[in-house]
Amino acid sequence: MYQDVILDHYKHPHGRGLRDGDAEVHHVNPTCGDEITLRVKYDGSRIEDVSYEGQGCSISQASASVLNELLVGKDLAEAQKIQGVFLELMQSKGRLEPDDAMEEILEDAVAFAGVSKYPARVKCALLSWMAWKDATAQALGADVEAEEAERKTA
Amino acid sequence: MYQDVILDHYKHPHGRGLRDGDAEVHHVNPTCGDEITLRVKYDGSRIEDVSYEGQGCSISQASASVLNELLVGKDLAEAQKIQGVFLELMQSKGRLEPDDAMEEILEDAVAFAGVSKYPARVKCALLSWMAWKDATAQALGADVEAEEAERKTA
Amino acid sequence: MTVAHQGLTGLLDTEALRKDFPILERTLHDGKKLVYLDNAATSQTPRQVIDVLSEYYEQHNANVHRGVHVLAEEATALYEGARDKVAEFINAPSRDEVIFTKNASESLNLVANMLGWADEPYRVDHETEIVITEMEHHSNIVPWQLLSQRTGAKLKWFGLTDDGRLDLSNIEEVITEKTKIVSFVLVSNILGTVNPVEAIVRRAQEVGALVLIDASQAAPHMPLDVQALQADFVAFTGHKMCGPTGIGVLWGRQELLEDLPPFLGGGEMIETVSMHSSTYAPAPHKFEAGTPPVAQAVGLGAAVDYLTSIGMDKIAQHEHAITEYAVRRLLEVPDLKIIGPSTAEERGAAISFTLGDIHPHDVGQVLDEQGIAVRVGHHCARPVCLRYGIPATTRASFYLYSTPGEIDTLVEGLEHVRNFFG
Amino acid sequence: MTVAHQGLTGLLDTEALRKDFPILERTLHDGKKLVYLDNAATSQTPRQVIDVLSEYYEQHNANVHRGVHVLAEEATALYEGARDKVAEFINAPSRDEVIFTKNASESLNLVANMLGWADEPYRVDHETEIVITEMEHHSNIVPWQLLSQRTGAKLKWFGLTDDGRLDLSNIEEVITEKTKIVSFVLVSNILGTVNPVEAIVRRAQEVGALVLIDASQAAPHMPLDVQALQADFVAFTGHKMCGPTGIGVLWGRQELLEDLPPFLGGGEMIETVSMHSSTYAPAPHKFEAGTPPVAQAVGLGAAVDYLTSIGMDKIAQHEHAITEYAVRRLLEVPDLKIIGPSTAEERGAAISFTLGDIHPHDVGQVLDEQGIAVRVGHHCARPVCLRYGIPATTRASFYLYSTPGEIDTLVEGLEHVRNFFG
Ligand SMILES: Cc1ncc(COP(=O)(O)O)c(C=O)c1O
Ligand SMILES: Cc1ncc(COP(=O)(O)O)c(C=O)c1O
Repeated sequence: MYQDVILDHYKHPHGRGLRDGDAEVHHVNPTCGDEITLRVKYDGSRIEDVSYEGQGCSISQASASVLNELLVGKDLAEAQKIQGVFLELMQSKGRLEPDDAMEEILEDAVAFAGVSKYPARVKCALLSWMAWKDATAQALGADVEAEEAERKTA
Repeated sequence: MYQDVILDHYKHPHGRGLRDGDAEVHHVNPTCGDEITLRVKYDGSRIEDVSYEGQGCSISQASASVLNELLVGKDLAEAQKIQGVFLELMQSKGRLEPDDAMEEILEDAVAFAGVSKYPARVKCALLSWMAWKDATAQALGADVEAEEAERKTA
Repeated sequence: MTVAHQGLTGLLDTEALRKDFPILERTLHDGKKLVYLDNAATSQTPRQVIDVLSEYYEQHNANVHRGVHVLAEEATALYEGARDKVAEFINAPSRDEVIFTKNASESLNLVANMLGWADEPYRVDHETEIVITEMEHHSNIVPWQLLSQRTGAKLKWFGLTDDGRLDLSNIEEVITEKTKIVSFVLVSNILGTVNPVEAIVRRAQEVGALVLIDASQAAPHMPLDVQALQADFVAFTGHKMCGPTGIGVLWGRQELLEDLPPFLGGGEMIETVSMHSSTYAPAPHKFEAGTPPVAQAVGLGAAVDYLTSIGMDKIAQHEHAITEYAVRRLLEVPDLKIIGPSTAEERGAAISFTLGDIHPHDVGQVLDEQGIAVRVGHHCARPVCLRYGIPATTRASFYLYSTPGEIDTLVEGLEHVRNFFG
Repeated sequence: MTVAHQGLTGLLDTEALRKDFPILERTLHDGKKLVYLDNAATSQTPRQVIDVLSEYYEQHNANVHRGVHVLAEEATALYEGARDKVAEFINAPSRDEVIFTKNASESLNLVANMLGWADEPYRVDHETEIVITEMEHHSNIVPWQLLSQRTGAKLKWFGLTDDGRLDLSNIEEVITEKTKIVSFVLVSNILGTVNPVEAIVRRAQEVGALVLIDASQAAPHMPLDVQALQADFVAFTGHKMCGPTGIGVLWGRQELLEDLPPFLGGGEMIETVSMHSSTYAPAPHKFEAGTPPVAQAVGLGAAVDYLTSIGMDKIAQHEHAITEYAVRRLLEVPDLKIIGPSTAEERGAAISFTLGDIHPHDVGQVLDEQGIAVRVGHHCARPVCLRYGIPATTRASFYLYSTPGEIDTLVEGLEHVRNFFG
């Protein structure tokens, strides 16, 4: 499960540190004590920044770094799509072999495919993504949910 | 376990019915619902009567009948000795083969030796004996316990 | 098959099935074949379950959750997989609604305690009422007596009709606006009665009371669909349904499990703990303090697989045929009186009876000498004995491996009992 | 035995012993041999226990008590026989002081609830205090937090010294005349610390407080004598001492068990029940509601036989030697820091550590890839992690079948972890 890409992100995290934001959340993985504090900054529906601080295992740290790299600069709808695909991959219990289409969407995040085989670690990989989702909901309010509902039925 | 002697006492109980007494107790075997109401009447330390009413299985009914036959007319000390031997027999888990000496003391009650192999039934056999002990303690007060303690250390 | 058995339809192929149960090969008292008719007390365990238990300890044993090593992952997958199986078995809307306990008694106590410590609108207190019935197992009486003593709530109950059914004639007085919880048995372990769930649930819903169904004698014997029952909680126990001892189930509606407070505190049930305060994991874990009965849950999962492979509807059919035959044959025994419904309609496979004035202890003992295992006593339902003015009953209870031949042996055994004490 | 192991004395013949544990033959991840160092979470189960479990279900299975048939008598004798064995194992003055629960967590909750519902002089209420320690397992924290919330009693605790011992310097302020109960762990599952029972018991007795000892990590590893401990209650759990899951023990002093109220209500724990009120059986049955974990108690009895046949003193010696060796070898690993006593004195066979700033989850995962099973996380003792300012630890824990060679494999594995993340 420890792909070089993951180790790389772990050792050299992108965008780490807390910067100015519209909303801040603090998420904890109670089973292992991994923690993250995460802020989002929006410019309309465009993600201007995702900044974070946290402690945890290589998987949770690398995942936050990948998230930052992938989502900053994206439009909310697109980010949500990425998040959805990542979630699907992580919940696949190792049964999903990422194809080119998925790799295009997830970029470095496809390296986490192997993690999905380890139920105890899936939560680590998802910690920052759940925090981002939560922070986004707080920053943008009800809009997000409406948009998400729309996306789902689309 | 169903010796003829036991069946005999069951079908033709001795001294059944409630008569005048110095103390009355009501004992229940909660595991099977066997019940006995028992009265003792003392003339000094001599057992003048043990009268009883109850419902229950053949073992508990026969045992009360045997008790009546054995104890009425006896002196308390002797009755306690009989009770002690009967208790020992019943707690022997079938490992005690009654000898002549025991038979002399217990008379018909030796027929219960077989019952001691059946833990669920031992309580039935002891129900009336425990009730008698309790009633005696009530009728004669602290004396009994002192006497019993003496007997034990003798 | 003897002539007497002709016309019995819907029977399972017990000859094949019985091979799954090693204990049924046992002989007692110098070679008498075991005739096991004490299934309402506990069922026997098929090879398929025994093997899964051994395999668990030989191959996968580890503490569940939180582990990153292979054994911990395997044990967790097996444990949580058992939850999936049980959820499917009872048609639960969500696997997270299935709580593993140690037995049905714990499940029932769990609900009583949750409600005692709950906030409004669930809280049971001195202004509220609890409703049970006179045919409950002690495990569905004593927890409510304790709750009533501790909170001051009033305990009420439905009485019984002479033929062993619930007397619902005063349902509007028994279940009122003050009622917080109605807890009753789906199939009585002493009378065999199958109770009319719908009428009770409808009235409970009218007044906004929660409904807890004790399905300990139902889950092993008939298809169980918690959604169709429309109850809020359903409790049952593993050892009566081909599973191991030491495992029970409480199913509860998700919103309730979210709202209600935890009961036992400890490892596994927490989200985060500091010395000053703790937060709790979501259900079902919130209600599973400490290392759970892992092997036993896995064994229950195997039992559910076993029962499902035969088919719960087929099992129900088989038992119905056996019960019908047993009622008919038993009523032929002079002085035998069935306590409970005297037909096989709306009744389960447990039949209680008295035999003249021969005490049940004696009936049971003499039957045992012939290798026939029945239960005698009040069957943890003493109020029923009080109601019918009897000290105890003899109870024969059947399961998927019971045969008409065993009923015949029982009837012969009872004849022998009568002669013995006659 | 390699050179490094010379001088280790008091070791058991693990080569022979390990043959009793089928799971130790397992290979993982393409043929890596299992190195099981997660014994503080759960121990493995010897063939002798697995066989007894199978035999129970194949030969003797029945519901216990109240039965007059052979199987019921056999099952009861086995179940109550297990109680005798456990009583002897812990040197209990009376077998009736041994209560079977489902796990140590239930045992601990049972005491907390008994005290919450008790009459004077035991009653815990808003004018009284409860004392625990900062190194308790969540199962000995949360029940007291719940009791404190429910009754208003004040929860106090002993802190920890930097080297992982209890700080008893303020014992007179912590345990006071208001203290009703002092509950603490005999051997910490996270730090390995063995606590000074006598000092705490003496102070508790001075003020008339009851003492509950959590012996979950002691009973499996050393001779346990409840009389010598002078506690009022002792709790432990079967699955950590070669027994099955689903079984725990609470030992309690007879007078207390007589005086204290029941907790769970139901079958088996009653003397007589009517709809209006019930009376309770004497202990231990008063505290065993419902069908008990029969097979699991019998399995625990077999585990006790197994441990006794080896000898608890010999097991303690073996583990001490292993622990001493492990401490020495682990401290050779660069950046490794032991959380807890850094010698083998007054410590059990669980060693927690951190490895530089490599997260324990990563340590555990990479060790697992080499077949080495350790536990990572807060080990259900999160306050200890908070106390030492760490998110989690890696914990290696040993048992009677652990070998010096396994310690070597662990140390090599840790070197690999360092290189991997270095
Ligand atoms: C010290 C200690 N106390 C209590 C427990 C709880 O035991 P169980 O999970 O079996 O209830 C454990 C183990 O998990 C423990 O290590
Ligand atoms: C109807 C009913 N409810 C509850 C129980 C209690 O089940 P357990 O003893 O497994 O807790 C039983 C069986 O004993 C039962 O028959």
